[in-house]
Amino acid sequence: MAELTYREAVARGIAQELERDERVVFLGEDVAKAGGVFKATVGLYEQFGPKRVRDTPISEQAILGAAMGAAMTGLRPIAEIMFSDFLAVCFDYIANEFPKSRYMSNGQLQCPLVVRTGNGAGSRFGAQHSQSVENWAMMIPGLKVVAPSSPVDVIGLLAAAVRDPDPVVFFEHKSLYGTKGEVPDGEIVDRLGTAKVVRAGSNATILALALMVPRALEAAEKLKAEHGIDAEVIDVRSLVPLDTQTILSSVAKTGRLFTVEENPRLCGWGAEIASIVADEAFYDLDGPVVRITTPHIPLPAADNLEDIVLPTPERIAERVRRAMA
Amino acid sequence: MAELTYREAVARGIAQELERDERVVFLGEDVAKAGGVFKATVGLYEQFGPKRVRDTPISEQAILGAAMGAAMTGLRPIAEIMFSDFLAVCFDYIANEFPKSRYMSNGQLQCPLVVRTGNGAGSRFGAQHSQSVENWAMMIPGLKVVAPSSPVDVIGLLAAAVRDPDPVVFFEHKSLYGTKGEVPDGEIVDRLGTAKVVRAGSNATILALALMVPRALEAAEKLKAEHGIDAEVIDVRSLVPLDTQTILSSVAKTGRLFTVEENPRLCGWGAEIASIVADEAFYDLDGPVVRITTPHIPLPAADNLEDIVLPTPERIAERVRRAMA
Amino acid sequence: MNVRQKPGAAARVNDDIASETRLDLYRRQVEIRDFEKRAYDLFLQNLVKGTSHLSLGQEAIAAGFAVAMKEGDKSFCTYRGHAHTLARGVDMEAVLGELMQRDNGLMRGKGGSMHLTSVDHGVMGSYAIIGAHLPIACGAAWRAQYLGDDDVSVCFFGDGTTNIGAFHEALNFAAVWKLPVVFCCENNLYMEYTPIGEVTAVENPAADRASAYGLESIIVDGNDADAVYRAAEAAFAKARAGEGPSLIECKTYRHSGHSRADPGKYRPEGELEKWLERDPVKVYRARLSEFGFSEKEIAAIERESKAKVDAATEACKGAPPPPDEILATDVYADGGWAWRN
Amino acid sequence: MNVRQKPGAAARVNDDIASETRLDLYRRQVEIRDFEKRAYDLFLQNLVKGTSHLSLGQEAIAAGFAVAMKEGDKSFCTYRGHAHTLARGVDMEAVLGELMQRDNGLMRGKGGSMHLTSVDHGVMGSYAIIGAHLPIACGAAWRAQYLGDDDVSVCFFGDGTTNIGAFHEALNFAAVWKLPVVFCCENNLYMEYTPIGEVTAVENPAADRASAYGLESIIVDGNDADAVYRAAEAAFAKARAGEGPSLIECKTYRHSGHSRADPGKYRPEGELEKWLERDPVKVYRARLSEFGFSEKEIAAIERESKAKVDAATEACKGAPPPPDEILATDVYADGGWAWRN
Ligand SMILES: Cc1ncc(C[n+]2csc(CCOP(=O)(O)OP(=O)(O)O)c2C)c(N)n1
Ligand SMILES: Cc1ncc(C[n+]2csc(CCOP(=O)(O)OP(=O)(O)O)c2C)c(N)n1
Ligand SMILES: [Mg+2]
Ligand SMILES: [Mg+2]
Repeated sequence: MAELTYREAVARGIAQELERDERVVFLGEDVAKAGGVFKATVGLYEQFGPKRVRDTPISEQAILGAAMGAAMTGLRPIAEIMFSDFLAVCFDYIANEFPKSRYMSNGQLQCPLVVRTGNGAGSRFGAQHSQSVENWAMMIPGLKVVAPSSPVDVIGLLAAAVRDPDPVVFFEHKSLYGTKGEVPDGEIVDRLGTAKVVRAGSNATILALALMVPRALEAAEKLKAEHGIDAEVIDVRSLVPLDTQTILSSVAKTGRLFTVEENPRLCGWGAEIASIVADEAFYDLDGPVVRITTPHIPLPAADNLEDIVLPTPERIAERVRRAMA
Repeated sequence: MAELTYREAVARGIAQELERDERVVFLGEDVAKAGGVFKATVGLYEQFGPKRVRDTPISEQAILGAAMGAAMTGLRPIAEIMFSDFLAVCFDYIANEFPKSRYMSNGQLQCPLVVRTGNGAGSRFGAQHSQSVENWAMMIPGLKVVAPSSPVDVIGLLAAAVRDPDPVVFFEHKSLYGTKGEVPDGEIVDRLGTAKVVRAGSNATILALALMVPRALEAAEKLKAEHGIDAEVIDVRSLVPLDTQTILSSVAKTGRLFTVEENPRLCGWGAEIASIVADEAFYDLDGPVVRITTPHIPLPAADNLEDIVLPTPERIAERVRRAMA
Repeated sequence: MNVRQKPGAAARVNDDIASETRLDLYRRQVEIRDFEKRAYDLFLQNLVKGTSHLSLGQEAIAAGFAVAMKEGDKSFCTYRGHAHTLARGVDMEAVLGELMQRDNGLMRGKGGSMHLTSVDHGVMGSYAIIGAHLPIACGAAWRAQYLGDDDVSVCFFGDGTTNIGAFHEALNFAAVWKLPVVFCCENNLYMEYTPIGEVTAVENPAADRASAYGLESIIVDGNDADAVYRAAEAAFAKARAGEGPSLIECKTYRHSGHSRADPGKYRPEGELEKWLERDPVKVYRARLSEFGFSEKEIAAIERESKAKVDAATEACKGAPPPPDEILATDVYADGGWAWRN
Repeated sequence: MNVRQKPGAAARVNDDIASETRLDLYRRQVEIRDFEKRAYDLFLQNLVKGTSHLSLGQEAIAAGFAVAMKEGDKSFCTYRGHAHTLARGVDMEAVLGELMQRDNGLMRGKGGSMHLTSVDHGVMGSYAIIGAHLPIACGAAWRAQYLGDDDVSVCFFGDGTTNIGAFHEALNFAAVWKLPVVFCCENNLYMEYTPIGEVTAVENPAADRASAYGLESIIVDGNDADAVYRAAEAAFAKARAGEGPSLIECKTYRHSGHSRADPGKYRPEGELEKWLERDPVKVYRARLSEFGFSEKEIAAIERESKAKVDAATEACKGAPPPPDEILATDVYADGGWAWRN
């Protein structure tokens, strides 16, 4: 057991996989000699050398295209796209190439790769470096989509993603890089498609992802302490495959659903899950499904403004309380 | 009054705006001399000349970037992205540049432009030329998003889009280009943000967009004739701004909501609207909100397979009937 | 160093090509030609569905490259990929079946004519979004370099493709990483319906940009299979020697429209006729005669080709459409499409 | 024709620059220098928030271009845009306020340091996604061409940016359309922490690619404001004459880290020191002396600059944060953010 930061967990997760399998290679901008702009890949270049850990030009299309070509011919690449906002400059690979090649070739082609990317707000970087864009990936058939909230999940889910035979987009939250957590020694491998009940409760179900998980937990404690509302908090972890069973069973138990999303409101993962629940668990619901999201606006840079737009524990608690009143 | 095809309506709509305002310019690949690959812009080059109707290289980023630069300095560009699937190669402009520049500059910059693009399936073109991707635009704060289903709406909504001071993504449906409709003479200008009740009904509300509108109407006729279910059909037309009033009033009346989407299932506009209704009209609903969509898979090329994946009038009617049983 | 072979000069510098190679080059060109003509006929009969992009007039490039390739080399094609797929030896019936969207199709109708793929033959897919496959070809070449394999990735694309961003990123990336990849630009003078010169800042869209990636400028007569073959051979040798990528611009012309029923009206009068005089199949037939191959040998190839196309046509006409149940298979590696539990 | 000015040679060819212009060039460099040093201090005090990308060492480029520009010309900058914004005459307090995310900021804190914009001064935005603004600058130039206006768009970017697709698309597009746009590549030898040579196929990332767009190869000593000014003037004259775009590569070096608290440890020993000897502010101060400007004149400029920076600092320290209610304004042109009725 050791206490690691989320940042250190990224490096450890990649190292674990590089060590395990010669076919695993890692590429991205400033990821090798410099150890990454978020310092999340420090030491990998030194440990595994320039053949397996490679710096690239500022060419996101080349990065993802090269990862795909290598993946379809036998390697297991991990590609870094520094900020998830930059998925927009290489979106053809995300939307049209990775996820369709297996299907279009009737199963001949494979695309076992992982795109790691720094997602989310909180650093006062403004509208082009702070977005939460999990839905950009979730809406594309053929991808898998993961977003861990703790160091141990980073390692376990990254390992699962690297070993998965399908393309996985792996969202790391920039504002979690500095957070810490206990991590067992030895190899850690988790399973994609599994949500985690991080707080059991009976009155309401709160779904959250990444940075919103600790906030939802804090909200749940407040709700309990101040209003006697006992909320179950579920860390969704994996948007595709989606663990609808865990979600639907929780709603069957609590009768109320709240989703807490950092991404802007329209067409987020919350909308998808709310729709599933509103259809399949209609008769379990004791009240409306409520989505708590960042408003549908670009993100402001200023710290005081940025702090207001993202769902806070206070806002989450208040919204749940009001709905349950 | 004249009968026009949807294709001819596109050309007439662009011509109307080019004629009205010198600041309107039109650019894209093969749009000028060749009249567009869908022949939707035939005659514009001849009528307005090479200064206003311009062919470009295969450089979608340059097309959208140039449109943006021209728009922010005073022109009113219409840019064509041939197939909406190709929005992925210029997605940075859609996701990060157009919609954020006004906000980030605190209102100093403007981006009054229209991106027209051929959307949707039905031509047996396979997974990279058949997608419905309205949600790629709808999920981005700062854009407006329109998808007409008839020739008269093409002209009126295109005019509204060109005159709108914000960036608009305008989805034309490839399988509608050949369809016909009555179009009044003279200038036609419609309003963004307005849905249209295309069939009044009292038992259920069916929302549809673009190619799904005629199919939903056909389903409604079947439902009435075969099962006595009187469905109201709403052509959503504009995803942003979204006419939630029309939708919520209809649901208040009918108590049931069905959305019919061509896009793949996850995080589509149906999910967004279903979530809004499941929250705000919870107590109006007499049963689950049901989404009828293309399954969450890449699109097959073969005609018989493509015909199965898109919602058909039969599938829509059957799904509604089953839910209402 | 520039390697430039003026049209017509090639026969002289290619005197030492082996006879089997010559017959092979001719056979592949003829088969592609016959196939493409048949595909066009079937399109007019509404039996080839969706879209279809023929390589009529560009056969020498597909043949020249394919003959120079060895097993294990990888081809990355575009929507205009029938020729390259056939040239690598993929079964004609399977290719035609895909165009006709039948169950016997190469991908059982799931991909369609723009996405022909036969991993067994090294045809690692055909890509329909302009430029996308150039970086992908880099990736396959990276794998070879990484594992110390000596296979080469070859990426075919058109003149119009040189103006998209992915072209630039791929060329720079390949050069910096010294990847064993060969980029082949088939300059058929048009980007769809627009003359390439109207939308490109340089005269030779690929060759004039080679220096931007530290590469030599190579222009080849794309209607001369020998010239193409030689250029490909040289580029492959360079790649296998660990000396990095090449960019080859083949000058050619498509005899038919861009796709489907495009009548090609945008062409100046006489242009097609001029190029038809340099029809690669005709040129190569004359070459064979010149090099002493008998009319009988040549005619046998042509006869066999026609028979193959006829047989494929019959087989495909009789083939059923794909069954409904393959609709949702192979979205994910587990064979299915489940995105939830 | 190549226009190459070796470091040091510039003084000789620029003998005829007017005295006011010289003082102007110096003043802008000094102001940028003082501003950037202050920004760094404030960053260390946690008063400049988020990120910040300084142009210490690159001031001659901003000054040289800005002095050559006329009112109405448009600047398109990157995240490393403080210098270019100030050089166009934008109020120092407003720029610093934006870095400090105060209500007096140029965009009231909504944009942040990477997106400085002042339409009134022709600063049409600063863009933080590499490459995006090159096509956008083409669009502004297209408007000028279309309306027959004679303003020029200038687009600044770094060496690393030459490897992204949008660079290629923009350059070709500008050349084909003959747009009045000037592309200025500030080659400071690094793409963030990676030496540009390790990721680029040519030695001069911009200049060696000019020919791929039919443009001349132009390399300028970016630490010599006179040389930059002259090169900019020539490019602007060309653009205004309707002769199309230019691509200018300025060789320079940033004295500080890439952003925020980057200590720049990846630099080989002695590299910074070598470049500090050719510090553009120092070089230009010596130039002024050489050309007979008095120590008093020079010192006055420096004194005024320091006073300006101090005043701006005080004003910003006292300024409030932006009020909550501007959070959701100006998403749409109606001033609000409503996406539904
Ligand atoms: C990104 C993208 N933009 C546009 C298209 C539409 N398109 C298909 S083929 C083509 C022309 C390509 O020209 P070229 O590269 O010369 O190849 P050719 O068709 O002549 O073989 C275009 C514009 C596309 N498929 N992808
Ligand atoms: C598309 C994209 N990729 C990566 C980045 C991250 N990034 C920011 S600055 C930078 C380096 C840019 O180098 P250069 O163009 O030389 O400009 P400089 O910072 O040296 O002025 C990178 C990679 C980005 N902002 N956008
Ligand atoms: Mg071509
Ligand atoms: Mg740099």
